[in-house]
Amino acid sequence: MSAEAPPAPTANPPALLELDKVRTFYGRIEAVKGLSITVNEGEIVTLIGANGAGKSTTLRSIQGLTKPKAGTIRFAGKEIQNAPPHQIVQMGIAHSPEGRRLFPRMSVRENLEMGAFNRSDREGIEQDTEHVYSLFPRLSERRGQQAGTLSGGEQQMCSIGRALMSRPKLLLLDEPSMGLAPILVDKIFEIIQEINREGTTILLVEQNALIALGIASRGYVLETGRVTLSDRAEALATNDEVRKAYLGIS
Amino acid sequence: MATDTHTARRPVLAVLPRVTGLLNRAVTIALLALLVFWLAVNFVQGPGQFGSVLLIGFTNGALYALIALGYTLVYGIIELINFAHGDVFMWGTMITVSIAGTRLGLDGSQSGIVTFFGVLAAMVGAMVFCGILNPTIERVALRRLRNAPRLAPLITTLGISYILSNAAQFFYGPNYTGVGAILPSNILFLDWPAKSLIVILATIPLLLALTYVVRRTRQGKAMRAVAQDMDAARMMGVDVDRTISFTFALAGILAGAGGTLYVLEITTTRYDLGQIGLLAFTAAVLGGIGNLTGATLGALIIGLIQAFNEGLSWHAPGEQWTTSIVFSILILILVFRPQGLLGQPEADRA
Amino acid sequence: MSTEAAEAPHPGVGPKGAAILETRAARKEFGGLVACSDIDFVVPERSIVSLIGPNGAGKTTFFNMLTGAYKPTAGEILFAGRDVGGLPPHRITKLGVGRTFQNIRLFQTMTSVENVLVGMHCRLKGGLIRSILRTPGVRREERDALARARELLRYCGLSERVDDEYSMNLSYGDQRRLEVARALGSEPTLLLLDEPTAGMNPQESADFTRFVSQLRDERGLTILLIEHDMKVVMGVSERITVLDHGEKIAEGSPAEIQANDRVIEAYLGSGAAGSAGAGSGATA
Amino acid sequence: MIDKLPIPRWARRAIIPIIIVPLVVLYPEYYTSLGTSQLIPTLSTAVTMTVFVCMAVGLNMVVGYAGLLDLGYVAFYAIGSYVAGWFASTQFASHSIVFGAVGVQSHAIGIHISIWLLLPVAAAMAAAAGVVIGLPTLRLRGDYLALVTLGFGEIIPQVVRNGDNMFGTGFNLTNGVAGITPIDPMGFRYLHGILPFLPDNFLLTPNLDVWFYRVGLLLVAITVFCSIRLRDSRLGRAWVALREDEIAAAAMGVPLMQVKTWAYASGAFFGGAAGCFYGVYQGGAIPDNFKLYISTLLLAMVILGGMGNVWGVCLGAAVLSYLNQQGLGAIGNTINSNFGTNIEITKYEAGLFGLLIVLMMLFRPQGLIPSSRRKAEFDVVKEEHEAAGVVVG
Repeated sequence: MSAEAPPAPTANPPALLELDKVRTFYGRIEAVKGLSITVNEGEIVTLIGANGAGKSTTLRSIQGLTKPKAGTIRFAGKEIQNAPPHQIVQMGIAHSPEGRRLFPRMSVRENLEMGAFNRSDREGIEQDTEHVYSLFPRLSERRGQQAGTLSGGEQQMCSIGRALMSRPKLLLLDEPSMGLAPILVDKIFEIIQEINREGTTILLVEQNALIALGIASRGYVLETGRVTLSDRAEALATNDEVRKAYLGIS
Repeated sequence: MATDTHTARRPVLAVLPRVTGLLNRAVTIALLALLVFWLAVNFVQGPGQFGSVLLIGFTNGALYALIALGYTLVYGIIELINFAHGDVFMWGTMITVSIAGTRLGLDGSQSGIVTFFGVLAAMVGAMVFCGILNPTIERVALRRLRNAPRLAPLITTLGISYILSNAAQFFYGPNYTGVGAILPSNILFLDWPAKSLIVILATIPLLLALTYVVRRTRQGKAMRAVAQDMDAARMMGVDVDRTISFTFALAGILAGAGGTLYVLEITTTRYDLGQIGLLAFTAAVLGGIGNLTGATLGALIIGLIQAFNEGLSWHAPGEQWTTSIVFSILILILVFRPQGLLGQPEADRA
Repeated sequence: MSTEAAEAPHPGVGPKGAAILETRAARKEFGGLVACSDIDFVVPERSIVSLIGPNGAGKTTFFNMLTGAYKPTAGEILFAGRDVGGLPPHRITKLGVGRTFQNIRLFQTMTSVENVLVGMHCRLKGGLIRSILRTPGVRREERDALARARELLRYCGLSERVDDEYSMNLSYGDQRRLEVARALGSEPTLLLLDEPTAGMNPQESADFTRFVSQLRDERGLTILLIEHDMKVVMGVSERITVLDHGEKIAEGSPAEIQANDRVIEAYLGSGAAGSAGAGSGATA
Repeated sequence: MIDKLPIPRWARRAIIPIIIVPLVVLYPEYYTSLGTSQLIPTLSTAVTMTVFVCMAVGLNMVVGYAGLLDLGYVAFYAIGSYVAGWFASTQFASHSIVFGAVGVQSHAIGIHISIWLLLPVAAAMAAAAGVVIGLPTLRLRGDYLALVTLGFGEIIPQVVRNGDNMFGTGFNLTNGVAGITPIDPMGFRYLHGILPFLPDNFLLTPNLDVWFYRVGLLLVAITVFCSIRLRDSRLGRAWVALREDEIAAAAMGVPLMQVKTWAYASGAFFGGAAGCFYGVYQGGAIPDNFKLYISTLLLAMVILGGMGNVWGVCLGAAVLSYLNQQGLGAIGNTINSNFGTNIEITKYEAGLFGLLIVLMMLFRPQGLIPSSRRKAEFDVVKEEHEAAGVVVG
């Protein structure tokens, strides 16, 4: 295992994000069925579960892209379940979605600028752009290239970098390892940890439960829209059922 | 051709695309040569006439461009053919008639300054009216259908087109209405109609302003982002609804300006003028729909085709064939370049 | 190919080991961008071959050339000894190449059975006039096709419950299975699977790996798959080809690939297949 | 309600046809007893309705089944009418060919072929035109395709309008703006010989309309039958697959070009037959009838009725063609006479028609009777839409 030991949870950290009995529909299907989770300031929390368990829908609900039918979502003390996505971004939540969703006909640089869409402090934006380039030197080399022509790994970097450009308090990461070469997966997760060390709270959805539990402090196991297990990451990683169902170890 | 190396293996199949390819090229060259020859003969027979026809072509092209850009802007952002756009333009002409003709009584007899500001007022009026009308249509009738299958909003715009033209018939009557010759028709010693020049000159700053808005401003950036990936734009904090409204407003403003210029050039209008939108839409597709430069280029080409066809005297088919010729050329071009002249090839979807 | 060779498992076109698919210097450029650079590649009859490589390495482009979605810029693609480069997709399908897609592309508002029936399109003959008249021939053909479609759905592990369900309402795993059933509908001799286990949990991936072997063993199919899950790749493939930046950088047995320095450097990483490949624990 | 009753499935499905079919077929027998209100469709309106139902069901094959937007369907209507015009009138006066036409002198000038033979000819010619339209557009996708069909829908009427002097050769193909009129009668006179109980005045309007109505219904029945058979065939499945995902369909072995061409051809076939019949009923092929308006009207019928669902499309076409032909005017007159107002409703016809379309799309975008496929699609869309919190209105 290349991942480091997870940071111990602090004594009584303030909750940055709280979902309380959130129910969200996707089409006619109830994708999230009364979900309650908490993310504390400074943590990396991961949601693991099979495809269709409602992980991505949860992230979309938090960002206001798919409005929950019931329940509350509280971010930094404010209820946000009814706020439009652009306000939620302004409050400090950024999203690196599944499938990256870059703007394919914009350059890397323009994509990063889009991440800072709601900011007007030029210097700060410039600084953050440089910071993203220092996190991902590859992006720096490709800054003028159209995002649609980047390789998968570079796109993932660009997507995470773009999300960082709004200076979020909370970063939602959806499947950052999907479709990446094993060698890149390690690298991306190292950078995720670095971003976290710099003070950004992270809610991570990941298919690759092993590596996700490796860097997270706590984790929730989702099954068909419900939390079935929640614990510290190490505890989940050694839980027999989790090992069998999500880690492929029997 | 990529198939060259295959010749030995499957001679017939491999040669076929080569032959059709050559044939295509030969036909294209022959057609172009014929066109050039036809234009040359016309030029030699009457250089003066040819010149004025050319100017009319550019003027038509400029007018079509203003309308075509509206189609292309809206299509670019929500992939919708807005059939009501031609009627929004028609309302631009009506408002111009109301302001410049009825209210201000401009008829060309006023002094240059009065005319200038009068025309300016009419233009601003038409731009404001259409700039409000168009996003209102979007808000009332199209927003609800944002995620519906594509034909639903399309058919809605058809319905709105009927409503708009019927409303114009109600307010302005079933017959042609119009203004006098507000703009002078000659400049000094030149034989060329000055008003056509003015129309072209007035179009240029509008196009430059549009380019600036789309390329440089924050709203323009939001427009491009929404066009490329609506959901991702939302995640970046773009207010998508507002951006779409803004795009409709831009399209409306251009249509309003086009309406004024049209009235100045042609001097008459009627409730069913919206049908001209068909030609403008064709221009947008010809240039590659969604592409602003393409729409302008397509509009110029169609404007010129129309002018040549209707204005030249040596073997020109004449006005009654314009639609057929324009559409035939469009079909020919699309067969060879399915994405339009400047359009991007269909993105790799596999 | 006989169109009625449905019942028995495919006898295969030649003896095991002969190349069913071969590319010679296959190349694809988009504008100036070289997506696949002169790839030589052989898939022996009734084998299971994997294509791996980082995202954007040209794997899917390569697939699209094989299936006719793209026309190669240069080079040859030989399927069963015949050059198929640049043939339209439906012709290649009819010759016996079936495929699934990376991000599931089912016909969403068609039922499972209908999806498979569309897969059978090129093996059925009912034309316009005869369909309107519904001649006894057409009637019989449709009845047989329906029975065969249900059979294929069962074979791929879908329960009768989903037969008349719109594919959009199926669970993710079932949709993946349905895609395979639909591809089998065209009676392929070569099946191309594009990241078939993406989005599956380890359990499902393991099941799927077994299913792939079963397809080869029971139906005599040749299988070429693109896959990221090293556990699946190493577990099922007889040969592996590695692409990077549109070029073939390695080729060989799973063991050879795992030990290949260039592959480790470009793709697997120093932890090799053990550490990072989706959930593939050391027990693999 | 009906779902709850203990009636077998087939019987439930049969109930509606059992009620509706006799109502429709026997309409000429009882419509006079419905009263004298202007709102009751006249037989002439009813004939028009059958024509539009035919065309809409034809268009539905292209748009509803195969998902190819066709904005120029009027071209096929025009072709059908002109086939009747060319081969059953005095248009080509230099010839004298009479074949099976009833009620035409055997040495009459012009070409006179029995309308009954011309119906399939017109249909076939329209289908051929459908292939011609389809061919250059096969590489195009979506809206580009729509534009090309729109182009053909504009070109063909313009050609017939200018066709009295083709390219300055003096050859009169279409008789220009005046159109070709009159067209030979349908030949119902022949019935008199074989059905002796018919009264002598059965060929006078409106009695004649009864027979046109019956033929119209026959055409509808054939069109609907073929449409349903095709929908449930191998080709029909390929159309839906094409509509859903072209690339996947091609990869599954569906030959895109061929299947698209068949869609255009089959749709055009019925448009041509209906056009021929309508030309005969109206007694002429007149260029002014072939406007973009007709194409959009037909498209609206398909979409309002419920794209992809034959019965929905029939209903949509019946309702809209009734409103277009008689209903709107009649409603206006009724309002005027009851409330003493003086609204010239025909002046607002287009606007009201537009309003109807917009309201319908806003409140029932899936159509009056949606097909189950559409319904599934729309259900998802609606839910997502509500979930996305889009403000309605």
